[in-house]
Parts: sequence; structure tokens; C-alpha cells
Amino acid sequence: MEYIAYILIVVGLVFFLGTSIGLLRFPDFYTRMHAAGKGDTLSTVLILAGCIFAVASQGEMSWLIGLKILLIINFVFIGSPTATHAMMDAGERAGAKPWKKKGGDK
Amino acid sequence: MEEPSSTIPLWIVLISSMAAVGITLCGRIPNLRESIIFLAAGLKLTLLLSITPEVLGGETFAFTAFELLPGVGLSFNIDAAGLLFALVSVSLWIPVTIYSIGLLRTNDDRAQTRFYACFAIAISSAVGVAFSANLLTLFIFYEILSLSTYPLVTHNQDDEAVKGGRKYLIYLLTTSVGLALPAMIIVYQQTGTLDFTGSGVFQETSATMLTVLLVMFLYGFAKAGLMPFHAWLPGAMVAPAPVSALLHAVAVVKVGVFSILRVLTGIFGVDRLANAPSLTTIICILAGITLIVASLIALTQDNLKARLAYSTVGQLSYIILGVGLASESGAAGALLHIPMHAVGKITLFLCAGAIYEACGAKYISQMHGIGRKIPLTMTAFFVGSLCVIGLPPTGGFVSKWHLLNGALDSSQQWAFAIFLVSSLLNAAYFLPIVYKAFFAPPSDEAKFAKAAEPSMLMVVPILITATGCLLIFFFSNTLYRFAEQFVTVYAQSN
Amino acid sequence: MAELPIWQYDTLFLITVVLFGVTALTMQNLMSAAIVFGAYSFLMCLIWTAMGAVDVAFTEAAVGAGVSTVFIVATIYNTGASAKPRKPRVGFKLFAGAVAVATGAFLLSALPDFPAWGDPQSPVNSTVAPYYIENTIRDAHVPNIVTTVLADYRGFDTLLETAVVFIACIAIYSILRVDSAKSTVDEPDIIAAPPAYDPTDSLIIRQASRIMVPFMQIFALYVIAHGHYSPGGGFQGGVILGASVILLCISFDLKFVLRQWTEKKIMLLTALGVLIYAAVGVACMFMGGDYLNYNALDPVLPGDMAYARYYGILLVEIGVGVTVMFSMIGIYIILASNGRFKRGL
Amino acid sequence: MTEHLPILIVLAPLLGAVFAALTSWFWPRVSFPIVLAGLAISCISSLLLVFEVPASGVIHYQLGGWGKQKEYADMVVGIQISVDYLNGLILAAVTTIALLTAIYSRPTVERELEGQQRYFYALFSLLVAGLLGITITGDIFNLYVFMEIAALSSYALLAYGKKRATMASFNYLIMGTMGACLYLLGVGFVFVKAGTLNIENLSQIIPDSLFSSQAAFVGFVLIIVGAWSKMAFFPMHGWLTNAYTYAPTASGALLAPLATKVSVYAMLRIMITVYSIDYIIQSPNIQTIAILLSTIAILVGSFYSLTQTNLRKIACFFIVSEIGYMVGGAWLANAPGLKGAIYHVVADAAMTSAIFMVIGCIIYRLGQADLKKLDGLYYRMPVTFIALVITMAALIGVPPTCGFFSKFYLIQGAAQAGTWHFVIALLISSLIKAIILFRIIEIAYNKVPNPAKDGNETIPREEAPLTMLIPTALVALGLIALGLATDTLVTDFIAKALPAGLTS
Amino acid sequence: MEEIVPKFNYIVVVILMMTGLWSMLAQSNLIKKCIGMAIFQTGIILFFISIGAKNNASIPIVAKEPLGQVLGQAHAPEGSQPPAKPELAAAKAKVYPDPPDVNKLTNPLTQILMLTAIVVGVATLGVGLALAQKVYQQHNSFDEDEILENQTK
Repeated sequence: MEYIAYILIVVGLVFFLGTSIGLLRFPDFYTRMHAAGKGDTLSTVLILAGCIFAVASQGEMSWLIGLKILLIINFVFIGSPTATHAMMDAGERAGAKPWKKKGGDK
Repeated sequence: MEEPSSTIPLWIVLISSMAAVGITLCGRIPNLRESIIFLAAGLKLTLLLSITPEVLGGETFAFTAFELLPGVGLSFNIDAAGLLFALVSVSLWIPVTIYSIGLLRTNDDRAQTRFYACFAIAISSAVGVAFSANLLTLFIFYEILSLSTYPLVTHNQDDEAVKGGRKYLIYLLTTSVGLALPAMIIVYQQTGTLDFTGSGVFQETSATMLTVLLVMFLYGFAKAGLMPFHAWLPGAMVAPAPVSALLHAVAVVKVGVFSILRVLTGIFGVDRLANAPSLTTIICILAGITLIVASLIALTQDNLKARLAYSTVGQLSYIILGVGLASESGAAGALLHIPMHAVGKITLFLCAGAIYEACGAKYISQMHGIGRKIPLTMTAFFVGSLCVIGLPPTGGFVSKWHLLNGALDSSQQWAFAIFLVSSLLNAAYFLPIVYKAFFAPPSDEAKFAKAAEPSMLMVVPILITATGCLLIFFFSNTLYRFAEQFVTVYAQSN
Repeated sequence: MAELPIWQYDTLFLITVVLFGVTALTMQNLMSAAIVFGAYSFLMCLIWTAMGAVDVAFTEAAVGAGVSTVFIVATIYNTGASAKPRKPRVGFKLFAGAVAVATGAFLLSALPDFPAWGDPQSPVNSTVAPYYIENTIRDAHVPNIVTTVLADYRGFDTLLETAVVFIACIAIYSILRVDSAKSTVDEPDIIAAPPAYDPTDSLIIRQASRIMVPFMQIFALYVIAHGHYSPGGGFQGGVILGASVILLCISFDLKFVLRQWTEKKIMLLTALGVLIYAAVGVACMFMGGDYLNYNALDPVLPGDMAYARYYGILLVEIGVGVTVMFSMIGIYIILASNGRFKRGL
Repeated sequence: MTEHLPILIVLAPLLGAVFAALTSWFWPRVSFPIVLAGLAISCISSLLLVFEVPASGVIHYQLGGWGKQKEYADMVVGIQISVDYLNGLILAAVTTIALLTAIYSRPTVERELEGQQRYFYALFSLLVAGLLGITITGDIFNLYVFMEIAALSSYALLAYGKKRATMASFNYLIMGTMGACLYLLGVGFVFVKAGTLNIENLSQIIPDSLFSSQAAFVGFVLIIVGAWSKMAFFPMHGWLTNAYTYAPTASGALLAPLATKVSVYAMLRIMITVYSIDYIIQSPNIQTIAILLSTIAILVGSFYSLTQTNLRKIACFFIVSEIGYMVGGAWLANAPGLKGAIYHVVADAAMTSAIFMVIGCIIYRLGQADLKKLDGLYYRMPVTFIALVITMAALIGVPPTCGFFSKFYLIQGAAQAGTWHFVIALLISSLIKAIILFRIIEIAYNKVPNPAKDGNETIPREEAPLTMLIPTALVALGLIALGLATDTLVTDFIAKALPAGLTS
Repeated sequence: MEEIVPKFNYIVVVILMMTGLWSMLAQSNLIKKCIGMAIFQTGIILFFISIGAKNNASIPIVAKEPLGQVLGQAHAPEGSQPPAKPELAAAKAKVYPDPPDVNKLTNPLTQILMLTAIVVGVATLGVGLALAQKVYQQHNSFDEDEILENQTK
């Protein structure tokens, strides 16, 4: 059990790293939000899943904790992409130009 | 207080305040209003006279309403001096009222109700000062007097009156709050009591502190008009004649002097004064300077009321100087000078008002020859000036006689000299007026053509007070018994 | 639950939190300042959790990072101003800095006198606190000591705290509320303060919030009800309930919410919560106990004396929850709609 | 029910406010009577308590029934509120003035806050509850919460005013929150060393062990500074004048007398009870600074009041200088000084209330209170004018008003401590007030308005409505009554409120 | 360093609070003032929490689940008066033989105080923001100097 947990958490962290790098390195608003939205959501979900396995071995009440964490996953899964969508939409209305190869990043 | 506590003092003080209430209530009906005043005055006078024999018999009426501070209450104590002062102010209240009725009704003045009400309150606070048994009570009534006389001073409510009133209040409040109050508090903090005792309250207070306190008190009670805090007096003479009569002759200034007298004898104590030449010299110097300077200034004034005012300043210093001599007859003279000067000066002021009413003359230079037009008034004026100068057969002679004795007793010849010189000065600034009034040719005929004695309501009180000047000369022994009663403390101190 | 070693790990957090605070204060754009401030609050929560103060962290997460950020954003949204200081007024800033530094130095002068961080024997931890730790279970059958102390031992504080929220709500109401009918202030056109984004027409967001809001509300109720056994209680639950409605306000329209929750309903319920709390206390008084002494309620509540306290705490937590929820909604709506209860963020 | 009187004092206004807030939505007419009833209840119970204190000593009331715990060194684990000589007096004063102000304020609210008065009386009552709580509580953290309750409601009450009121109220919010935060921090510093928040326990712990503790000292300073900025003491007085000047009449009339005085009480409580007087005597530096600051405060307040012509602003600057009186008197740390300070808390509450009520009446009739525009006030509204004169006399310190006696004690204490600059400041300030009184009299009494040059009967008498006039007159007369009752107050209450070492 | 490290939290607290204080005093923007206020308050809260913290202690929740044991307790009969304190204590002692170890749970008291402080803080912040918003409605600016100019002119 622990091992599954560790693996999941480590993978999640790797995705997190990718997210951060993308957030810093990508040229324009949309690509950055893309990185943030996807990578962030996935990594969080993975880490939380890892947490489920981590607590699974603790005592008789652990299923309850697991259930709670599942709920959290659900929230993150719904909330984070929605937020990203909202931001992108707002950016689009605010007139953020997408990046063209020739145009060079703005 | 181990004496049997009786409520008589409280009643005596309160009567005229109640009268004030009554006056305001029935302000619409003038006759009722003024009869209330006379009722109150008469009642008050009878009460005072009724207790006179006991007081002269050496017994005192003490009454404590309630405690204001721990150990200090709102308490009264009638002794000879207080009673004398109260008698004077109340008995002079009656003629002044008659006079003011005449004055105000003739030229149908406004706000008469307020006038009479404030007048009554002023009288009752003056009596309160006279009866105070401790410094706090005295101070309270002193302040009430200042505030209640303000509407009187600014009665006309034109700019001049307002200016005079401003001067009046600023001088009195500034000095009393700025000097007398802290002095009082220091006394309380040093000794824990504020009662007037014959032997004084100070036990182990340093001499310098005493000196400071003395000066603070002398100037703190600026109603006594000690220079340089005298300027309110000439300023406040914009008031109508009866008011300045009250202010400058009876209530206000005498209250100031009386407070100083109380403080010197009650707080400092006569023996301390007698044995501390430094204190007495301070008093004498301040008083002496004021005396001479005021008389000199009076000489230069052309406005009659101004001249009277400055003469008042001088006369007040007689009293302070008399107490400062710290001798038995000096104190007696000082105490006697209160009624004497009161009667004389009130006559003079009423006359001044009458003269103005009769022929609109404010300035002495305009008064040539008016004596023939208004002989009664000017005769009264003559008598009054005699009284203030101190010539027989008027009361002023008696008091000055005692003062001179006091100067000699305490072997301070220079004080003697000052008394004489200033009396000469008094003569110098009063007699010419009378002379010119009777014998000089009229300054302008046209103006005095229709000049005649004012209404009887104004002349009669003048004559009353004038005769008073003469009477107190012949009955001065009666008054002297008060003084005797008062100076017993000196007798037992030395 | 694992043991929490204290300062070795927290030092890093502490430094970061200071950085966030300074950043939030030095930013030119107010909107981003508000967001950074929210992040600052979240870091604070982490630190407090690490220090074992889960309830406080929970509250801060809900209140500090959540609601107050939303309030700031709503205000800025209605005004759309940026912090461009017109005059630098350097001198005054330096003076203020000097004052602050002096105060700080004065505070630090007491440093040697402080107990070490996390010392169990410090006066704070050894004087009164042990009583609570040792007697909560016996007095009230409530394992979460914080809840007991909050609603029972120091219940009066909590009553007043609820009153504070209530006051804040009606204060803001009376400051900002204007009847558009007889409004003296001309309505600042919200278009001029440009909303970068009007979410009300995005299907995705509507659906997402449709899904999330019920969960949030169930969770909030759970927080209130389960506050005896786990972190949480009236405040946290109330704030989350409020937040769920605020989410609806944002993702749909203010009108949409106002159809359900009219001004009158919200303000009435705000007062009602305080009333519930105070009434419980008065009931105790009438049943012969001191004010807020739940033992007196024993005859009407099931269980032994301690259970009287248990249920008393539950009752007042409900009162707290109601007031906090509706105050938060009310405050948000007033701030967001410029006090008109009509349209807004 | 009598054993519940202490909590009733606070609870009645609180519940009154809640009910008022509820009823204001479907039955607005009753919300004011409800508030009034709440205030009346707390007023009655506070008066009952005051006269119970001499009989039964200090009255403690354990909220939630959590009192001292034997096996935990007699620590109080709950919150307890207590009434003793010190705060009994102030409770009575606060409740009475609050009740009178509530009655008084009705017409002005209806006129000035047309259409926006829904929660006014709820906030009014909550403010009173907060102030009473500060006064009655026995727990320094609970005191903080009450402080915030009072503060929040007062921000709203002040913001009811016209344009400039909002900004003034915002500045007040910043200053007030700063003060509250400093206070809370100070509580923290004390808490670190003492471990308890109950005043009764602290008053044993601190003198025993913490006199030398630097943390306790810093905490003390912080608490005091916090209280100072709440009461608009000299360096932190900027917010007060604008806030109170532009506030609506009712808010001003309630806040100006009570808010500052109650924070003075908080300072006194911390100084006298929590830390003992010996502590202050042992730390002479801060004592000197405090007295110096209060001297400056008195002078600054007085001189600024000379430069103003708006009566309310003048009154606000009076408050600043009066605060100087109280703080200075308290920090003299000797018996007469403290007596003066405590007496002046009550006296000044009455005086300030009176002057703000009078100004409210004037504004209600004349629409403004500009010193220069008061011609013939005496003939228009004689009662109001006389009340104004009495109040000013009290502020000056004319016997037999209460102002005289507080000044008497303060000067006595200063003379005993030998701090003559304080004495001089006191005298100067009362002289300046005297000057202002003359200006008022000359304009309002001697400038007869034109139709009245011939006999004052022609001027229309237009007093404020009786509901405003009667409370004003009552408070004004109360000033004299207080002055005459000085001896009873001092010997029966204030002297006993002083710490045992000082009852000289 | 021996002085600093174990008391690092106090230093941070002071820095935070002074930042907030400075911002309340010096910032000319009302919103910034409000944020500074909030930071000042969080600093104080951090101070309280950190004085209540204990090394190697867990969150203040008694691990043991009392419910199971107590459900069997006889309910108090209807209208029964509360029993006197001693026997109540005895009853408690019967149910809970051992109180939890004080040093293993962090200090709850400071947390309560700070819960209150947080809520008071957000209330104050809300009122401040409302006032700021009204000021903006009147003067169309958040900048103190500009507002003062508007008022004076």
C-alpha cells in the first residue's frame, strides 16, 4: 500500500514541477494557463490519491478519511479547470493576443 | 462647630434669591414685582436686626448646609463683621431699589425684570460672602456674585456696555480662577482645612510660601480693586447709575475687600500678621501705592463717574491698609470704613445718575452752575463728598479717625502720612465740583434751561442716603460696638 | 495524528509569509494586491496548522483567505481604482517608518524575557490551559477542546463575537445601503469601472458551480454538526455556507440569488442567529443557572449534566452558523452591488 | 432575579438591539421603544447595583458558571464580570446618560436621517452595550471584544453624517483599530508572562512575580498606548475632532461623552487593578512622560478651541483637553490626583453630554451652530442658552458645579506631586474656556436681534421640542447636583475605589 | 544566535506587525490601509498561536472517543435537579479514569482567543472597505491626499 502511495505522490510532484516550469517558460497567457490548468489539476489529483493509500492502513476509521479525500479530489477536478476556463475567457475578452511564431512572444 | 447650629443664616441668604424667583415669575406685573423686592428687603433687614443683639453679645450663629469636600462644607457663621457688612448691603438695597424704580420707569427701560432679579441674586450672594464660615463657601458666593452682576453691567447692551462687561468679567474671573483658586487649593493641601479661625490655619508653612499665598490672595480677589487689577472698575461704570452704585459702593467692591479682610484675619490669623512684619509691609506697600496713585488719577478725570470710580479704588485701599496695620484700632477703622464709605459713595453715585437724568451732563466741565437748578441733589452730593473725604459731621470722619489711630499705634508714621495726603487729594477732587456747581456761571444756558430735579423716586433715596451719612456720624458708637466685637481677636492675640 | 515538530520547518514558511505580506503592500495594482493578500492568508493557515491550531487555520482559510479577499475584490471591482500615489510624500513615509521601527525595537526589547518557542512549561501553557485539556471531556463530553472552550468556558466571548459579525453586517448596511429611488449619491456606472469579465454568460461556470454548491453546503453543515469531534464549528461552517451562496452570486447573477434571498430575509436571519445564541443563555438564566450555564438546561435535554453542555454547545453553534452565513452573504451583496441590492459582481 | 443584575446591564441593550433590528423590518415603529426599554432596564439594574456595592462588597458574576478552580490555583477558567466601587459609579453614569441621550435623540434622528434610520437605534444600543461591557467585564480579552463592539458600531454611527463624515469615520477606524490591536498585543505580552486573562487573578500574579519582567512592562505600555489612541490622547487626537464634528447630532451626543470616558476607565482599571499603583510609581519615566503629554494635550486642546468658530468643533477640542485632565490626574498616582481623575470621568461625561445636547438643540432650531451666527440666542431659546452657560461654567470650573471640584482635586494632587506645569495647564485651559464663554454670552445674549431692540417680547420663543429640551435641562442641572454631591461621591465611592495603599 | 533561533517566531511577528502598522500610517491608499490593518491583525494572531504552541504536541482534540462508553449512561430522569458538584465529579471519574496528558495537546486557549480575533478582524475589514467604497462614491478616488484636497476645496 505505502509504495503505491509513494509512487503516486512522486508522480504528482513531477507533474507539479512541469506545471511550474511551464508557467514560467511558456510564451503567452494562454499557453501558461494551459500548463497551469492541466498540470495543476492532474498533479493535485495524483497526490491526493496517494494520500488515500497512505491513510488506508491507519485504523478502522480510515475509510472515512478516504471518502473525504475523494470528495476533495472531486472538488479539485471540477473547480480547477473551471477556474482556468474563466481566466482564459476573461483574458480573451481583455484582449490578450495569442502567440504566433513569427509575431514573437508579446 | 460646637455652637448651636441655627438655620437663620441660610434663610437670610436665601430670602433674596427666593425674591429673585418671585420677581422673574411675576415680571409681567411691575407693581407686584417691586413690592416683592421691598418685602424681601424688609424681611431680611428685620431678621438681621433681630439677631444683632445676640451677635453683639458675642454669640455666633453657625450653620452647615452639607459637606462639599471632606472637612469643608457649605457652612455659614455670623459674626460681628459679617453682620455689619450684611446690614450695610441690605439696608442700602432699599434706597437703591427705590432709585432704580424711578430711573427705569421714567425712561421705561427694557428687561427690568432681569435687572431686579440679578440685583436680588447679587445681594444674596453678597450676604453669603459676609456669612461664609470658610474659604470655599466664600469663593462660591464670590463667583456667583461675579456672574450675577454681569447682566447688570451690560444692562444697556450696546457696544460700550459689552466692552465694559467683557473687561469686568475677564478681570474678575481671571484673577479669581487664576490666583485665588490655586491659593485656596494650596491652603487646603497644606493644612487640610479652609475654616476661618481667629488664630489662622497655618502650622508649619514656610515663610516664602506664606508670602506667595498672601500676594495671590490680595490680587486674586480683584474685586478689591488693588492696582494693577483695578481697571475693571472704571470700565464697569457704563452700567446704569443704581448698578454702579451697587457695584462701586456696596456689594461688589466691598465683597472683594471683605474677602481679603476675612482671609487675612481668618486664614493667616491676626497674631501671625502682627508677628510677621514682612507680610504686613507687603500689604501696606501695595495698598499705599494704590491709594495715592488712584487719588492722583481721579484728579485728572473729567468724567464724573470715572472720577468716582477711581476714588473708590483709593478708598478700598484704606480698608486693606487698615487691616494690614495689624493693630486693634486699625482693624476697627477698616471695618468701620466699610459702611461709612458705602453710604458716602452710594450717595455720590446716585447723585451722578440724578445729574445725568436731570440735565444730561456726564462731564464735570459741563456741570458749572447746575447747583441752582437741582439744589437738593447737589447738596446731597456735597454731603456725600464730605463723607468720603472724611470730614465731620459725616461718618467718614469716624472711620478715618480710627485708621489714623491705628497707623500711630502700629507706629507706622508713613501710613499716617499716606492717609492724610490722600484725604487731601479726596478733598481736592471733590470739593471743586460742588463749588463750581453752585457758584460758577453755567457752562451753557440753553442746555440747562429746562433742567429740573428728577422724579421724586430718585431724589428721595438720595436724600435718605445723604442723611444716612450724617446719622452714622452721630450713631457711630453703635457701629463701633461691632468693631469692638470684631477686634476682640486682636485683644486676645496680643 | 502525527507529532508536529515545530520550528525547524516553519522558519521557511515564516520568511515566505513576510515576503508575501510586503509584496501585497507594495503592489501598485490593487486587484493583484488583494490576490497576493489571499495567498498570504493561505500561507498563514499552513503555519498555524503546523503549530497545531487547526481550528484557527480552518477559520483563517475560510475567512481570511476566502471571504475577506472576496470582499476586497468586490470593493475594487465596484471602484476600479489602482494605487497610483499622486504625491510621493516621502518624508511622511520615512517618519512613519521610524515610528514603526521604534515600536518594533521596543517590542523586541522584551525578547529575552519570552519563553522559548514551543516550551510546554511556559506560563501560558501551564496556568489555566491545563484545566481545559484535562476537564473538557468530563465537563461536556466534547473531544474537541477548542469547541468546548469556545462555546462553553468562554462562551460569552463567542456570543459577543457573533454580535460583532452581526454589527459589521448592519453597520455596512447602514453605511452603504441606498434606495435607488431616493438616492442622493449618483450611481457610479459599473461599466466605467470595466469588469474584465462578466461570468454570468458562461455555461461551463454555471454548471460547475451548480455541481459544487450542494457539496459545499453539505460539507458546511457537516462542519457545524461535527465540530464537537473534529476541527470546525459554527464559524467555519457558517462562512462556508456563506461562501457557497457568494459563489452563486458570482457565477450566476446577483439577481439570481436575490430572487431566493431577499434583502429582508438575509438581514432578518442575521439578527436571528444572535438571538438564538442569546436566547439559549437567557433560557439558562430562567432555569436557575448563571447566564450561558448549560447545566441548567439539563432537565429539558437528554443525557446527564455533561450532555446538557454538549447540546447547549450544539445549539449556540447553530446560532453562530446562521448569523455568520447570512452576514457574509449580506456584506458581500452590499459591497458588490454598491449598496443597491440590485445588480453587481 | 437580582443575582443576574450584572449580566442584565450588558444583555438588555444587546437584546434590545437585536429585537430592534428584527422588528425594524416589519414593525419599525416599535424598534425605538424596544431599545429604550433595554436601556432603561440596564440603567435601573446598574443603579440598583451601585447601591448594593457598599452593602455586599465587590459583586462577581461567573458567566457559564465557570468560576475559580481550587485545584488549579484558584484560576478563573471562565469569564467573570464584576462590579466594584470604581466601575459601579461609571456604569451608573454611562447608563443614565445613554438613556437620556436616547430620549433626546429621537427628533434629531427623524429629521437628520430621513429614510436611512433603519438600524440607527440598533447600533446605538449596541454601542451602549459595548461601552457597558468594557466597564463591567473582568477579563482583559473580553474587554478587547467589547472594545471592538463599541468601535464597530460607532464607526457606523459616525458615518451616518454628511459628506466629510465618511472620511473622518474611516480615519477613526484606522486609528481605533490600531489602538485595539496595540491593546490586544499588550494583552498578549501580559498573557505570555501571567498565563491568565482574568483581572482578579492578574491582580494577584503581577504584583507577586512580574514587577521586574520586561515583557510585562512592554505589555503595560502597549495597553496604555492602545487605550490612549482610543481616547484620543494628545499625539493620537487627530481623528476625534472631525469624526465628532461631522457626525449626526444623536451620534455625537452619545459618543462624545461616553466613548472616550470609558476608555479612560479601561486605562484606570489596568493601572489601578491589574498593575498596582506601586508599579507606576516604580516606573517614573513613563509617569513623567504621561503627565507631560497630558499637559501638552490640555494646552493644545484649549488653544485650538480658541481658533474655531463651530461650536461642535470647539466642544471636540474641549474633549481633547479634558482627556488631558483625566490622564494626567491618573498618572499623578497619588490619592487626590486619582480621586480627581475618577471624579472627572463622571463629571466630564455629564459635562460633555450636556454641551453636545445643547449644541444639538441649537442645530435643531437654527440649522447650524456657528459661534458668529448665534445672535440673540438667549431671546430665542432661553432655556437652552442657560443650560449652555451652566455647562460652560462647569467646564471652566465655577463652583458649585462639578467641574470645580474635579479641578480642585486635580490641582491638589498636582500640588502634592509638585508637577506645577500641570497646574498651570489646568488653569490656562479653564481661562481659555472662560474666554469662549464670554464670546458666547456677548454674541448670544448681548447682540439683541433687530426686531427686539425695543423690548424682547417681540422675539419668537422657539425652543427645541420638549423631548430634547427636558433631557438637556436635566443633564445641565445634574452638573450642579453632581457638584453638591461631591462629598458623598468621593467619600463613599471614589475613596474606596482607590487601592488600599492610597486611601489617604 | 542561541537567543534568536528558539524565538525566531517573535521576530517574524514583530516584523509583520510593523509592516502592517507602517502601512496603516503611511500608505495614502485606503485599500492599502485596510490590507495593512489585516496584516497587522494576522501578525498578532500569529503571535498568540506561537505562544500557545508546544513541541511534539498534537492538535487539541482528545483522541479517545467518549461516545461509545457513555451511551450506556442512565439518562437523567425528567425534572431531576442538577446533582451537587462532588457526586458529579465522582460520576465523571467513573466514566473517564485518566485525563489526557497536558503536554501532548497544544494550548486551546490561545486558539479560542484568536478565533475571536480573526472574526473581529474580518468584521473590521468589511466595515473599513464599506467606508472606503462610500468615500470613493463621494470623491471618486482612494487616494487620501486627493480626498483631502476635494474636501478643502
